[in-house]
Order: sequence, then structure tokens, then C-alpha cells
Amino acid sequence: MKSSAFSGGVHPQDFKQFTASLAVESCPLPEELVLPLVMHIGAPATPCVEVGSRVKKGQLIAAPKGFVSAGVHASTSGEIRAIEPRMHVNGSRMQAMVLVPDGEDAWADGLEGAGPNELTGDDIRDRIRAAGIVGLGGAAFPTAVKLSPPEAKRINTLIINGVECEPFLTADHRLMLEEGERVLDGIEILRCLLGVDRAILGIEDNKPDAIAHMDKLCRKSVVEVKALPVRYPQGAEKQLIFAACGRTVPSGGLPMDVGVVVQNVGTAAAVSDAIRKGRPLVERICTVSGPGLVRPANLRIPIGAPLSHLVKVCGGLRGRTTKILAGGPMMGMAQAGLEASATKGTSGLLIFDETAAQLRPEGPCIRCGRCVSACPMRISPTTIAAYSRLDMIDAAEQNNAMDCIECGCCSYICPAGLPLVQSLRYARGAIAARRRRV
Amino acid sequence: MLSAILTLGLMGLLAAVALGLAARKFAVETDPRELALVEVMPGANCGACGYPGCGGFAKALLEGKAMASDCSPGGKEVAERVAHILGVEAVAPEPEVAVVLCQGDNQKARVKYLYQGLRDCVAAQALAQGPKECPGGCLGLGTCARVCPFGAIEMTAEGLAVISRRKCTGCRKCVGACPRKVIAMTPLHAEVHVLCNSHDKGAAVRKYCDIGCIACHICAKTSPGAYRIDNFLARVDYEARQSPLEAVPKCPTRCIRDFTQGYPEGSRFAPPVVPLHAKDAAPSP
Amino acid sequence: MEHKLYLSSSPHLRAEDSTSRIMLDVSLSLLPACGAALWFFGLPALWLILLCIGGCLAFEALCRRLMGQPQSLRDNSALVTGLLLALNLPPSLPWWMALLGSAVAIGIGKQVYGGLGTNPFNPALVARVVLLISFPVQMTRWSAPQGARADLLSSATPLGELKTALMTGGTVESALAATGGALGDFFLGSMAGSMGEVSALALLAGAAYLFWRRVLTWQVPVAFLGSVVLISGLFWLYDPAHYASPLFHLLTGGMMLGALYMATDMVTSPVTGRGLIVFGLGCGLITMAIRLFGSYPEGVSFAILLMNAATPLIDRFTRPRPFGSLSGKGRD
Amino acid sequence: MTELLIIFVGALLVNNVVLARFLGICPFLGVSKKVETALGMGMAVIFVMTVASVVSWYVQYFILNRFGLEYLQTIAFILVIAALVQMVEMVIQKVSPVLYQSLGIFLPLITTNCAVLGIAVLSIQKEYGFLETVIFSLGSAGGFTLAMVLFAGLRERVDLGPVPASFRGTAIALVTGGLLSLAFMGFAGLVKG
Repeated sequence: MKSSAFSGGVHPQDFKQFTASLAVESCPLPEELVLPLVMHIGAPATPCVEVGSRVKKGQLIAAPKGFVSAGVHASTSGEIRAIEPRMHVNGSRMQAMVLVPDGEDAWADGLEGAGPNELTGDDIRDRIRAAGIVGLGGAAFPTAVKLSPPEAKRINTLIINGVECEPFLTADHRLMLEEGERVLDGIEILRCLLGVDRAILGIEDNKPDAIAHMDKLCRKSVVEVKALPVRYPQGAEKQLIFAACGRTVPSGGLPMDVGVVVQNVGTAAAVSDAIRKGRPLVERICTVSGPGLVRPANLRIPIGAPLSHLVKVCGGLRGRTTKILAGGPMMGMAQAGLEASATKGTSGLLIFDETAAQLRPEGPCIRCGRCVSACPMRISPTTIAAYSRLDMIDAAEQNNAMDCIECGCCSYICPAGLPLVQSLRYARGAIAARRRRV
Repeated sequence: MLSAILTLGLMGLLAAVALGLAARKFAVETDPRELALVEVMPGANCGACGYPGCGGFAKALLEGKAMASDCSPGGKEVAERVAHILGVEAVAPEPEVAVVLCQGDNQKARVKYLYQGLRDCVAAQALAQGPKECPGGCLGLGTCARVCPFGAIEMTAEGLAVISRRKCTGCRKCVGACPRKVIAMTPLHAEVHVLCNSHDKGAAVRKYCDIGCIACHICAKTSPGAYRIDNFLARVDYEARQSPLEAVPKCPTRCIRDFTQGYPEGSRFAPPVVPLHAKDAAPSP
Repeated sequence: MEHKLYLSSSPHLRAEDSTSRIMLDVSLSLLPACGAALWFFGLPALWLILLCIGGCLAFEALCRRLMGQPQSLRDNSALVTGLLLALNLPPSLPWWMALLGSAVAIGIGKQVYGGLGTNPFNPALVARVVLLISFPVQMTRWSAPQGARADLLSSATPLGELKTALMTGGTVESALAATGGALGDFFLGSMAGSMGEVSALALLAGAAYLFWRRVLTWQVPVAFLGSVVLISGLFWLYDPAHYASPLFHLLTGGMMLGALYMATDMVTSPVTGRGLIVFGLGCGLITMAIRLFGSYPEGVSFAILLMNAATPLIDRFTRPRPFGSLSGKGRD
Repeated sequence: MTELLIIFVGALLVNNVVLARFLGICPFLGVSKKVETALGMGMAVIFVMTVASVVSWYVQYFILNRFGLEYLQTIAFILVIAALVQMVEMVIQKVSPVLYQSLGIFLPLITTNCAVLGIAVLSIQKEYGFLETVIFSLGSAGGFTLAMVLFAGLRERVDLGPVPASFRGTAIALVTGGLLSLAFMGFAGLVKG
């Protein structure tokens, strides 16, 4: 089947050469792990162990609260030292559980896997929920929720996101190369669970080795590996669905409205672990990279590892550090320091030195229209930004500000260096606040 | 001559009859009080009352949804006139003004990071809780000044919002706009304020601000009853009978300010020469 | 880390093209046209170009200073305005008129609106039209192209000859004979006219560079020139004796300069692709209306200014439909 | 037919009532902050101008001329126009309160809008017949609407930008209006209007 190209998009330099050829290595345990109660979209988890209690790796230490939520599991064995506000990668202090490892890294008892046909769909879904799995691509939406579409929505296609369109990041790339079997197993579990016979694994064609490898693995299954031409933001859900199977998710709608569920390759691998081995989500692969780092690497990190620890493992900082990012450079969050810790959604830690972080000084909009043609959601960022600046929230809403996915294409391409994404986010915040009030 | 008069007269008569018929056919009911109410409003359309503009407020008044005293920029005078039109008893609102409870401009307060982006406090606050080390201090990017319908807020060269007590009408727009809640509504008669908004402990405050409250309790001891220390932050008790003035020069970090003596450093607003209670007596523009 | 980190909103990568680079590219791409002006009109052309550039830069600096705004010379936009203004002027224009034009372009055309990006009308064209209406004689006194040895003989532009001929009962052929030029000469630039508009070859070369640099998009030139060819072609087929050929219309007057440089000014044209096409079509339509029926022989400047005025409306009606919006579904 | 087309285009573009004759500047500046209101005003003017011209034409030829009262032209026309506008105002208030609110004070202003009176007088001066009068006033009113809408679009855009404080508001609107008028001069001689 031919792949469709979504409109808009940009081609930033990918910088993947730092880590693309480096095998995933294990990250040694830090002195303490900080596990925020919010590592997902939804209600915060509730602590279910006391301060001072000893926990084993994989033990539930904070239970999900409500349907859209996810539990937190101890990512190693040790002692819960405190439950207190700690710096979160989102920049604010949030309630977190501080776990001091005992060095044994002992798994909790009773974590048992299941064979291919032993479980019913509901069992699998419950296990995924109990494993605290969230979307590992970055958005961290609870996976079990995504896998429970309402009856009315017929799902007929599963799309697996192996695109990794963010520059620098190579975590998914390495995962597919090194643990393709696990990914494929996860895809099969998800496919059976959703009861669909069509699964597409989308990979951008700047990873030919991963495409070849997965293609070979998938030959015996119904999973179709689809090479997609490189373009950012291919990995954005709506754009990926369009690119992979030509369907258009309606504005304001969800993938399930067109019969699609999208999951990240990392999520698929985590699902495989949860079902086959009974292991909850306690680790992930994180690309620690950037010109400001001595030894960039792909690390298998325990969830909750402090960013400073990751930097230390990678040989420390080099040169004058100017910017620290959690996530990719297009959508990741800038950090004020290395105080925060990696969460389930932290796909990368990037350290920029002065060669990379110099943003161009802001100038006036020259109406070149590049943001309009680059916008994958086909809205007019410069128009909305102008309204946003003057607090003309009505006008911003009429210009479809709420369709923005904050992919960053507009700011990237803007020759005047305008913070268009920030303006749009501001407008969206104001619109959302007003809608809540009404 | 006669024909001219006759012609014009006839034409006029015809037009008048047509208009009269139309007026009857297309008559639209309007409450004459609505017009009268709009007349007495300040006309700033600031939205402080929570309705779209002064016209919206007038409608809400007539529908009984709003109170006569809801117009804070208009103050007592408007409330009385509105009450007169509506034929109800006026409840005079306690006049209030907004005050920025911070003096930590770029010189006096430390920054956490170098901010690049929109010159807007709300946008900056969304990035790691704002560029200032202090969790409660003024970010100085001027969101409040932008929303103020009365031009009562100025930004100093060093990035601090200062509100003119003369121009402020108490509409609370800035209070709602400030992402750090550093602007407070205070009674107009109060002239002394503790200009700090950080609940951190003294040692922490000292680290990031030269002029923040360190909760040393000296003010509470000097002017007993006029101050209370609330979670490591001194506050003037505006209800208290005791005068807070005595403690002003005693504050070791100079974060208590007597507004009759002038505005925080860097402000170009002229210090009030007459006592502020006299505002009501001052001729209205 | 003792120093502070930078924090900004995502994205943290930026494309290379900046405003000043784009403006520089436009200036560079005008070099061939400047060269052609120098070749055909000699040193006076060079002086006039330098004068306009200098004037625009000086007035830009002056205006920013008067308004208490940061200086903006480094964005190179005043340079582009100066160059374009010069290329829109006849080579024999008195020096003070060029300076006046620079003042109008920068002052009234641009800075009064708040500087780069805010002006609704193309500043160089505003200046040109102001000069044209204020000093119709000097602005239409064309010197014949004589190569480097310019002896400033007065001559009419091909379009002017055409208009005069048609008004006095002549035909296209008699007009062409009067200009003494062939279409090939027009293409190279050997005709009377504004300094920059004469050589279609030089302008196309510059535009090719801009296109390669992706500063120029295809919509406006194609729509503009296309509609001109279409309209003039229809009339020409109807009556070749009284209506000039499409090629004549393409190569004479400010058509190339207008379609490739003036109408494509980013600030004063729509932001969407569809909008740009509408804009280009409008320019072509109005230009031909003025050329065929108006009292001015040339209508490119007026057409572009009029479409500049319509740009906000075009933007409003060609607002892109968001991905996945119900009405946009058909397109996918 | 060609004659009528020439009259129409001439009134619409060449001798645009606002940008070439400089009539009706008051609403041109006053009601042009938003495209929607400008369009509404334009529509109201199209209606009023056409009806006023037609009625004035009748008044002129069937009353004033018949009784030799040509000298009463101005006062009679004003009477007719004023009554008409009042009528329109009432109807709009009843039919579309939103439009009524946005046009606000400017509806009564059509009463004294020199453009309406001007076009009525002009069509008498030019000795147009009935059909010509209709086309002429339609074209003029269309030109007024065109100018209004273009101008409103420009103002909306200009108002988004950082116009220097001393030029903000009416000053920049007048500059923009001047430039727009300049651009319209290109239509000169398009048809002999």
C-alpha cells in the first residue's frame, strides 16, 4: 500500500549520529530514585506504602486513582525514604516518592508471566493497567485506557509508532534493533487484545537497519512494516495515522474515531514484559545525548533516576552547558538544572553547549507564510500568535488555535525567531480556561 | 412661494405619516432605565463586574443578576446613582486598591534561569515556574500592566510592577491576570504593606532576594497587633487598630513600605502628597 | 554549573534562514538587474541606486531613533526597499526626488506602521506612486538605453509608445516601429524604462536564485504572469492590430520586476498558498485592465498596491482549513 | 448596455465615492474598525443610497421640475433621505439587533451622509435617466462598500501591529486611507466617468 504524505512538516537536521550506532547499556543504580506520583496524563497516584518501609523491585508503591491514571512501581529494591515535593521534569515541585536502593535489585515475589493463549482480553488489559504502563513515546497517556475504546468505536487497525522523528533520540531505534522480538511480541498481544487483523509498524526511512530487521522478524506475522519518508512530525498521532493508512482523524477527535489505536514501540515492549514475565514498568530506554556531553549513550534507566545521575553515567558535562532538555529538541522541556528525575515519559536527556542553544533574537513577523505551510495541522500560527499577543482570545479560537499540537514546526521554521508555539500555548491555555469557566 | 411651502409641507407630512406608521409597526421594547444606567457608568468597559462591558452590567442589573455595588471602578458614587435609578438601597463598597506585594526587581532578586520567549508572565510561569528563584515574586514581564484598563500599572526599568494608588480603581483585573498571585487587594485606607510574597524560610529568602521578608518577627514586636506572621511571611493586619507605622524603619530587609512616603524604588509615579483617604474628596475627572 | 541555563519554550532547534538572510538574498538577487541598469544607463544609474539605498538606510535609522525604537538596519529590509525603489525609478530622475522617494518609502510606507512586517503597502511602490503622481513629467522622462555612454536622449517606453499610438489612431505595429526595438531587445533590456525593469533576463536570473534559495515561491509570479498572458492573449487573438501580443506585455514595463519582486514582497502579500494565487490573479487582472483601458500606460504598480490593500481580506477568506476539519475532509 | 456598464464601473472604481470624490469620509473612518461592521454599513448604504437616489429622482422630475422649484433641490432631498434613513433604522433595529448595535450611532449618520445626498444630486446633475440613476447609485454605493471593506481589512491588520503611539487610531487610519486612495488613482481614465 502506498503511504500518504501529511501536509506541512519540516526537515530539521537529525543529530542522531551521536547515539544511533551505540548499543543500549544498563545504567547503574543511583543513590536515590525519585518517583513522582504523576508520571502520566490523568489523576495522581496515591502512595500505598509507608515512609520507611522496605520494598522490592516491581512492587506497587502508589496505586492508580480512578480510570485515567497509572500506578507507580518501585524500580529497584530498597527503602522508601520520604514522600515529599521534588522537582519534576515539568519544572514544578510535585509530590514524589524517594526510594533509596539497597543494591540487591531484587524482584518482588509472585511476578509471573503467562503463555500466549492463557489469558482473556480483559485479563491482559488488567495486567497492563496493573503494570502501570503508559505511552512511552513521551505523552505518557495510560495505555490501558487507550486499549479500552467504547463499544461504539470499532477498531480495525493497530498502528505501532517506531517513527522516532525527534532529532537526537535513538531509544526506539535501538530497541527495535536489539529487542525486535520483544517489540513484535508486544504488538501481537496488543493486536489480539484489540481483535484487529491489521497492524502497521511505521518506521522513518532514516533507520534502514531497523526497517530491515523488523521486516525480517515480521515476515511470519501479519504485522506490516512500513518505511515512511523522513519528515517531522511524522510521529505525531494524527500525522502518523494519515501517513500509515491514509485516514484523517477529525479535528478535535481521537484516533479511535477512525478505527485506529496507536502505540509506541517502547510501549509494545513494555506490554510484552508485563504479560510474558509479569513485570511492571520499572525501566525504559532513554537517549542521553547532545554536544554538551562527554559520552552520549542509549541507557536502560530505572524509572526515577535523577537527571544528574544520567549525566554522570555518561561521563559528565563538557564545555559550557547552555541548555538541558528532557525529551526531544522539538517538543521536549527545558530544565533549569539537573535536579529533576526521569519519568516514564522521558525518552531523552539532551545537553546543549553554546554551539546548539543560541536562539536567534526575536524580530518582527515578516509574513513570509512559512509557518503556515509548515504547520501539519494546517492552521495559521502567525495569525493566532498575533491575536494571542493582544489577548484577543476569541479571534484566536476562531482561527482554530485549539487544533495546535505544539509540534514546533512553526517556531522552527520562523525566520524572525518568534516563539510561535509559546504564543499558541498561551492562547490555548486562555481558551481552555474560558471554556472551563463557562 | 406658496407652491414651495405647500410642496415641502406635503412631502414632510407624507414622510411623517410613513415614519409614524413604521414606528408603530417596528417598535422595539427597551427599558428606559437601561439607557439611564449606561449613562451613569464609568464607561471603561473593563469587565470588573464580570459582565461584558458597562452595557452588559446594566442589563444584568435590570435582570437582578448584579448588585448596584458590583462596579468597583465607579465606587460609591456610581453605586448610589445606580441604586437611585433602580430604586433600591445602596450598599457602599469598601474601596480597595491593588498592591504588588514584591520589591524584588532584577537588581534585588536572583534569577533561576535565563528566560527567552514571550514577554508575558503567564507564558514564563509555564516554563519551570518562572525565571525567578523566588516562588512568589513579581516576574516583571508586565502581564498585569497590559490588562489594566486604567493605565494604573507601570513596569520599572528593572522589571517590577508598581500600581498607582491614585489611578487604581480596584477592578481586580490584574489580580486575576497575575500567575504568581503577587497582587493583593487592600483597603484604600491602609498605607503600610509588607511587600513580599514568599513563604519560604528566612534563610532561603536571603539567598535569592535582598529585600524579602525573612520572618524575623521584629515588626510584630515593634508594633504589637498590627502585624501577624503567617507561615514565614509578615502581613499587615488591616483590621487592627494599632498603627503599623512604627515598625516600618525597623524592618531589617526594608520590605515594609509606607506608601505615603513613596512607591517602591524605580517607580516613576509621583509619591502621593496628600493622605490617600482624601481620594474620595478629590474632584472626580 | 555556576552559570545559569537558558530556558525557552519548545522547540529548541531553529532553521537556518533568518529575516536578515532572506533580505540579503533578495538584495543579492537584484544585482543582475542593477548590472543591467548600469550597462544600459551608465553611471547616473549607479548614483541613483546608491542614493536610494543610502537614503532608505538613513531614513530608517532616523525614524527608529525618533520613535525611540531599537535600530533595525541589520535586518537588511531597508536595503531591499532602497534597491527596489531605485530600480523602479527612471534613470534621469533628479537626485532630490530620489531622496524624497526614500523618505516616503521608509517614513510613510513603513515606519509609520511600526516598522518591518507591519506595513500593508509595499514601501517602494508607495514611493514610486507618490512620485509618479507628484512629478508626472520627471517620472516619465525616460532616457534611451545607450549602453555605458549614456547621452540621456529622451525617449518613450514601449508601453508609452503603444498607448500614444492607439490613442492617436495608430496600430500596434506603428507603435513597435516607433520604439525601434524587437522583442529580443526587450528581453535583454535594451529599451526605455525604469532602471530595473528593462532587462527581463537579469530579473529572471535573480529570481532563479531566489527560487533556488526558497525565498521565492511560485504562486504569485505564475498567477500574475499567467493571468496577464491569458488576458492579453485573448485580446490579441481578437484583434492583433490594436492589442499587443502577450509576449510584448510580459517583456515591457514593470511586468517582470513587479511579478517577480514587488508583488512577491512577503510583508504585503497573503500568507497562504491559495491566497497568493488569488493575489497574483488579481494583480494580473488589474494590470491588464489599466494597460488596456486606463489612461496610464502602465498599471503594474497600481495593481500591486490595490492587491496589497486586498491582502487582509484575501488572508481572511483563504484561511487554511485545519487538518481533519469536517469541510476539509474532501480534500484528503 | 455598454453605457450602463461604463456608468457602473466608473462609479465603482474610477470615481469611487470615497477614494476619488472624498464623500462619506465620516462612516469611512468611523465604522471601519471591523470588516463585519464595515460590510453591514456598506449594505445599509447600498440600500439607502439606491432608494434615496431613486426617490430623489422622482421628486426632482415629478415635483420640483414640474412646479419650477429646482432651487429647493437640496432641502427636499435632505428631507427625503432623512425620512428614509429613519425608516431603515427602525427596520434594522427590529430585524437584526446585532447589526443595529454594531452600526450604532452611524445609522443616523447616514442621514447626513454627504455621499448619499451627493450621489442623488450628482445623478440629477449628470442628467441621468431613471435606469442610469439606479445603476449609478448602485455602483457608487458598491464602490463605497468596496472601499469600506478594503479599508476595514487594512485597519484590522494595522491595529495588530506596533503602530507608534502618536500615530495610533485615527492618524494611522488617515494615512492608510490616503495610500488606498493613491492606489485607486491607477483606475484613472479606465472609463470616461
